Amino acid sequence: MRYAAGVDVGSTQTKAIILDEARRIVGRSLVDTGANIGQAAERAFSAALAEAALDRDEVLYVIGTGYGRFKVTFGDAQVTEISCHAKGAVTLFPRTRTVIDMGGQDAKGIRIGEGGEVADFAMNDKCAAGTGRFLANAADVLGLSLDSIGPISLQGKVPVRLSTVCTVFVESDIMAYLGQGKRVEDILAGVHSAIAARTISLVRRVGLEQEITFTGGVSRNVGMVRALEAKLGCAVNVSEESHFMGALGAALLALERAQHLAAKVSLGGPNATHRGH
Amino acid sequence: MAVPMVETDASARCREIIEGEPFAAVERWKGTHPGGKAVGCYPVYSPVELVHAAGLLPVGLLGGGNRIEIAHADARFQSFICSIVKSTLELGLTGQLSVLDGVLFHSICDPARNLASVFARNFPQLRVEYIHYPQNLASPQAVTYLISELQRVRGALSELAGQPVDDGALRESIALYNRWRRRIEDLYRLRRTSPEILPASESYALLRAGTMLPVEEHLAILDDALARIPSRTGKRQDRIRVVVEGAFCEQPPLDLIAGIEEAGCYLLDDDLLLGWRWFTGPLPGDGDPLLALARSYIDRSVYCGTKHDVREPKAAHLVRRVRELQADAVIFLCAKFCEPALFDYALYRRALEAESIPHLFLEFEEKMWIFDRMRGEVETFVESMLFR
Amino acid sequence: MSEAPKTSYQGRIHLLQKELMGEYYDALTEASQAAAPPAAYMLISGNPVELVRAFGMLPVYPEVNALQIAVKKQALPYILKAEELGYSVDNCAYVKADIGLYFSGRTTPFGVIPEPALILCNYVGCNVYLNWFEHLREYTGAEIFALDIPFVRDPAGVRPEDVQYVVAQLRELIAVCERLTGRALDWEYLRHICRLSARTGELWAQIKHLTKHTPCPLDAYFDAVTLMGPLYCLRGTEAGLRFFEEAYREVQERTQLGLGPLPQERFRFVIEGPPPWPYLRTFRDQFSRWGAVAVASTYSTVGGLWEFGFAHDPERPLESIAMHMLYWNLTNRDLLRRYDQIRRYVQEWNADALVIHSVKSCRLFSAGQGDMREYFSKELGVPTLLVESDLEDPRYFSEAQMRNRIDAFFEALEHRRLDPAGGAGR
Amino acid sequence: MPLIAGIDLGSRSAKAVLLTPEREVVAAVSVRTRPDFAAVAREALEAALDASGSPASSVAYLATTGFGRHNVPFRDIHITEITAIGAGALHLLPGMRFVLDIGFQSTRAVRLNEGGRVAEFATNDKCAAGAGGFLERAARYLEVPLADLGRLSLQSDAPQSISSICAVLAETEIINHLTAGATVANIVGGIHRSLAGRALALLKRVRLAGEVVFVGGVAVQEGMVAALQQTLGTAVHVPDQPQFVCALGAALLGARRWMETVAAAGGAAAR
Repeated sequence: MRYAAGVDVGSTQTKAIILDEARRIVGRSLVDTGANIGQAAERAFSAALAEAALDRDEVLYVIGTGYGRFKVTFGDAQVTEISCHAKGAVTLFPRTRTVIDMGGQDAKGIRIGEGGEVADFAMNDKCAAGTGRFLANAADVLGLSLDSIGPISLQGKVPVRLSTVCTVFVESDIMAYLGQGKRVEDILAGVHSAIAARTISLVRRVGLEQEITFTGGVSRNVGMVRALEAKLGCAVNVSEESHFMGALGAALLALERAQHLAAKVSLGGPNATHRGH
Repeated sequence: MAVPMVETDASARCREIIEGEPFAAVERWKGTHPGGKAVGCYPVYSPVELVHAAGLLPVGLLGGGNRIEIAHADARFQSFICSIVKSTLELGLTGQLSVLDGVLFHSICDPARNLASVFARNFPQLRVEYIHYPQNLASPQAVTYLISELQRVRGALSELAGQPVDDGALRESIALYNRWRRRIEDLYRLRRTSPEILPASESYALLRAGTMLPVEEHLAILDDALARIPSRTGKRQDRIRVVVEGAFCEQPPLDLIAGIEEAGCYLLDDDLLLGWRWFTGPLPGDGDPLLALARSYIDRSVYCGTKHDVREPKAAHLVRRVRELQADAVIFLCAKFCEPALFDYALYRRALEAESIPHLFLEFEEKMWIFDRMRGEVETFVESMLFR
Repeated sequence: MSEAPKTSYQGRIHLLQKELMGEYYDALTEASQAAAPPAAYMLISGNPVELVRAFGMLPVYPEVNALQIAVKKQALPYILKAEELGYSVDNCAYVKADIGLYFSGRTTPFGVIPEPALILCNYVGCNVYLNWFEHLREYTGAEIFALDIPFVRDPAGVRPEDVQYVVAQLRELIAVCERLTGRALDWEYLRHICRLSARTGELWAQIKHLTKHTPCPLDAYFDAVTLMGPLYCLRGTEAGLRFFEEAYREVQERTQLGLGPLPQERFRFVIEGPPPWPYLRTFRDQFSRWGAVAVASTYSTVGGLWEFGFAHDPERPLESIAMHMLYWNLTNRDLLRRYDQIRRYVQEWNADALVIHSVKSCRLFSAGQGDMREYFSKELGVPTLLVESDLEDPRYFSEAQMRNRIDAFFEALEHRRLDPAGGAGR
Repeated sequence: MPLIAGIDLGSRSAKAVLLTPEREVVAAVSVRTRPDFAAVAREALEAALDASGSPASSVAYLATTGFGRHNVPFRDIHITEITAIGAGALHLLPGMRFVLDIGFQSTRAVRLNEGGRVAEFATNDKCAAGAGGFLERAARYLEVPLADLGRLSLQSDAPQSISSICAVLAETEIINHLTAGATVANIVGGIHRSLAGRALALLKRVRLAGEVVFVGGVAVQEGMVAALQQTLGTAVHVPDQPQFVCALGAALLGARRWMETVAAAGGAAAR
């Protein structure tokens, strides 16, 4: 029996997923990344191993992804989360043509080609407007938990208009609206709609072909899902696994690699090509 | 408003025009002028006399204000490009410029120049003309060159209009715009002498509407307003008297202008919509009209962040204006990411400090909705001036 | 992780370039002390350096000074100095570094910059040039000549009126230089200098065409910038010509030997936009790791488009200098002409992809690059990557963010190679 | 005894200060801000009254400042933060000319004239990576209590530079430093250094010359004070409870107005 794993080291959380040959999830874990990233990767992987009741050497191939991917020192290769999210999304929703990924630091749009490969992608530029951080800050100012703002935003009747999508200055906008006595749900509706608009115009750079799958931490925010759907005029796929998508994609790629290697096919890529130097 | 006053019909109408549907006034004009064509004038300066003489309607192409949501244009221009470039493109990408038949751009800054190309590529049905005004105004060759450039533009406009633009028609248009600019100057003079009865936000609305209306129609509105406003009364408040500088291209929201006034300022003068009141005196009505336009551009036009005249530094102009108007301070109202304005600020600031003229720097974006932060800064500035 | 390959190419030209640029800055330092020969501040985009040299004046390029400071990772203090003076974080950082330098005694680790005798603002495309030299004039009090170059705005190209206008201004400039230097223009010497420039440009053009070979003999971006120093600072001199004869010999030799800058050339890309000088090495390595080589770059044509047929004409010096500034450089051409130039590169230089390096400082380059991306990726189906940082300001370079995008881009290209089924977008 | 109240309604907390007509502080309290500024102001005021054991009726004059200053219907006057900060700082440290205020989301540099009036000011209109909110988020990433940041950075031997203009990208930088294995102390040290650098830039805009009074919530962090001393190359004075200086200034200016007008007019009407 062969196993492969993916470890996604994000800025706030680290996730690990272990798959068996039949691409079934046999182990999974989620830990806070914290200050020691190397350890976080280690902790997450061990936890997943424990859940799968496996020994390390039973896992033939491990791929690290996310910002801390190079800290997955026990891994066999590193792959960017763009490739991993695409892989994960296409596997869960085979008819996916566009992936919208919203994480803490980055927002991404990915176009999926016929072969299920990444045909094109666009990420937020230097300006971090429209990333998950924007929502976190909004929640902060209002003294609400990040999980609660999505549902609350759905109560909004007259969304306010923000004059900025700047993650930093949204705070003063919100304060000003509070000063004007606007209702919190209307402010949050405005926040979600502004970010949805910003994200869609980002994704439009690679096209908005359906089906559209929404991944990343923010996809757990029902307010954002609705705001995106409202502006797109179509439903988006969201999976329970959505915020494990990076780890899942990495694990799937790892499984393919393991099978390739077993079949003695070399895949290239900087890490693969130069392993063992 | 700081001073409760009945808004004149003229002012109310102008406010409608600028706060209503974009280009609704142009649609109306086209309705009454079958086959009539409209030409968008991107800031700062366009030779409106040429456009008018060709029988075309010159229209201010001044961005999307704060009612438009950017959904396409920020995929074409990055986050560090000013708002007016993106909102103007957004208007085009969302079909809201279909009312225009041509657009005039000129060499004001690098983003605007590239915007002209992006327009040409994305809107083939639009006639896009890019004008290069001379930047070596000290050279005796500048006039000759500018005449040839205006001649080229005249050719393009007559092609668009389907009729030649003869000197006679051009002289008439020049005379008409001479009258119009005189009325605008009257409006500013009234505001300077009696700011308590004519708020800057109202005079701005009156001027701004002119970028959407045929000049003949707008002249009537100005005449009406200038006849009524002086009869108003209002208490002159204890405010500081300021000159506003830096908003010659992207335009601040009306409420921001009002907000600055309400924070305790009388805005004696500004450079809003500067390109529409470009010449410092009337253009000669006789002789070669292109020569008149060219000479006036080179020797009798306002100083501006997009016009570089080595014969006299801009800062000296600004200081002189502050002195002439006996203003207490200068408020820099620069559009975010507007390189010409941001560069000028460094030189202006240096000159003002040498003259110990107080100044406040503010950055705005046309798309702003709430101004609490800026208003707080203006209030503090006013407090620091009133109780020094 | 395993160590990735880095460029192996350190040729004679790299050494010779260091030597020549060293000599150039020594000359500037001497001039700053002796207050002679008179220094003329000029801008890189198509410029009349031939004319300036004919008067024995020393060309000084604030852009080159600014980028040298950035390469040495010393730009930030100067930028902050300028921001203290009232410049915005959103102003071009080349200008800020240069003005910060001016107010810090004009002393750099590589030499002292002389005060200008003439501020020659050759307004070729970039509007910031006008502000920049306007400000330098204010600070230095030196004489300014605003050489106005009409932008290429007519689909048909340059207009006769434009050429007449520029030539007439050049004659005015000659009078100014004669007054400043106290010597009359030696037309024969000017023709001689134009001959040197013509030959230099020809060799540079030939090198640009050698990069069509596979493997590409030198990186047309990261190595080309090495050649650009002499191209600007020494064009019109014997030393400059000798350098390019040497360079051409070396590159041609490498072409015949089938040598490239990397052990293995796996991807060929065209790159648009100036480099991130403070992180040049880091940026290069992020491509080298993937065996990616730049085969053509728009940045290497800001100073002139010799590879598409321009050469100075000794018989018509003023007219050809005018045409160089008006038409035969990247910056005075409209964006759509740049699209065409890039399309030619992709096709004739046989590239796999386009990389757009969008720098905040230079809006001339970056404004509208999103539309460029749209055009190449959607209309032409050329895989296109747009990344952002800056050419001077280290505060805009995020290594992890940059690497993330570059890795993802090449992962996708690789995947498409392995899996032709997913050939979409090629 | 009549009391003069100053309330600073900030983006994170509301602070209330109660003064006697002799400018004596009888209470200084802080409560967390909630969307309803008027309610928060009332809450802060009542807490202050409890703390001083005085009845609500004793409040003779109320001056508000801070973000929500306009939203307190029962105020007598509203004053902008910068004017209030100047008055408060000068009262605590007479003769000072330069005040630096680092609050949760904004940083301000103020130059005062002899009379203690604001002569010139500058705010961080561009970069919130220069304000306290950034420190709070950084502390979260680094898994250290906000209160410990100050001490931590004192232990840094090789501060890591945080140079990004944008607060969000600056956070990414922190993560990268962690990825690169930098110690938490050195990262915090770097953050304080970069904040000090941004503060210096602001102070230069108001032509810094002389010693500086450092107020606002962030001023309680020793490490920040040390970094400032080093970067500014001048003495940096931190008054007790620096986070209350803005509210105090409002109360002081309120007291002045109360003396001049209300008192003159025969005392405050019953509230």
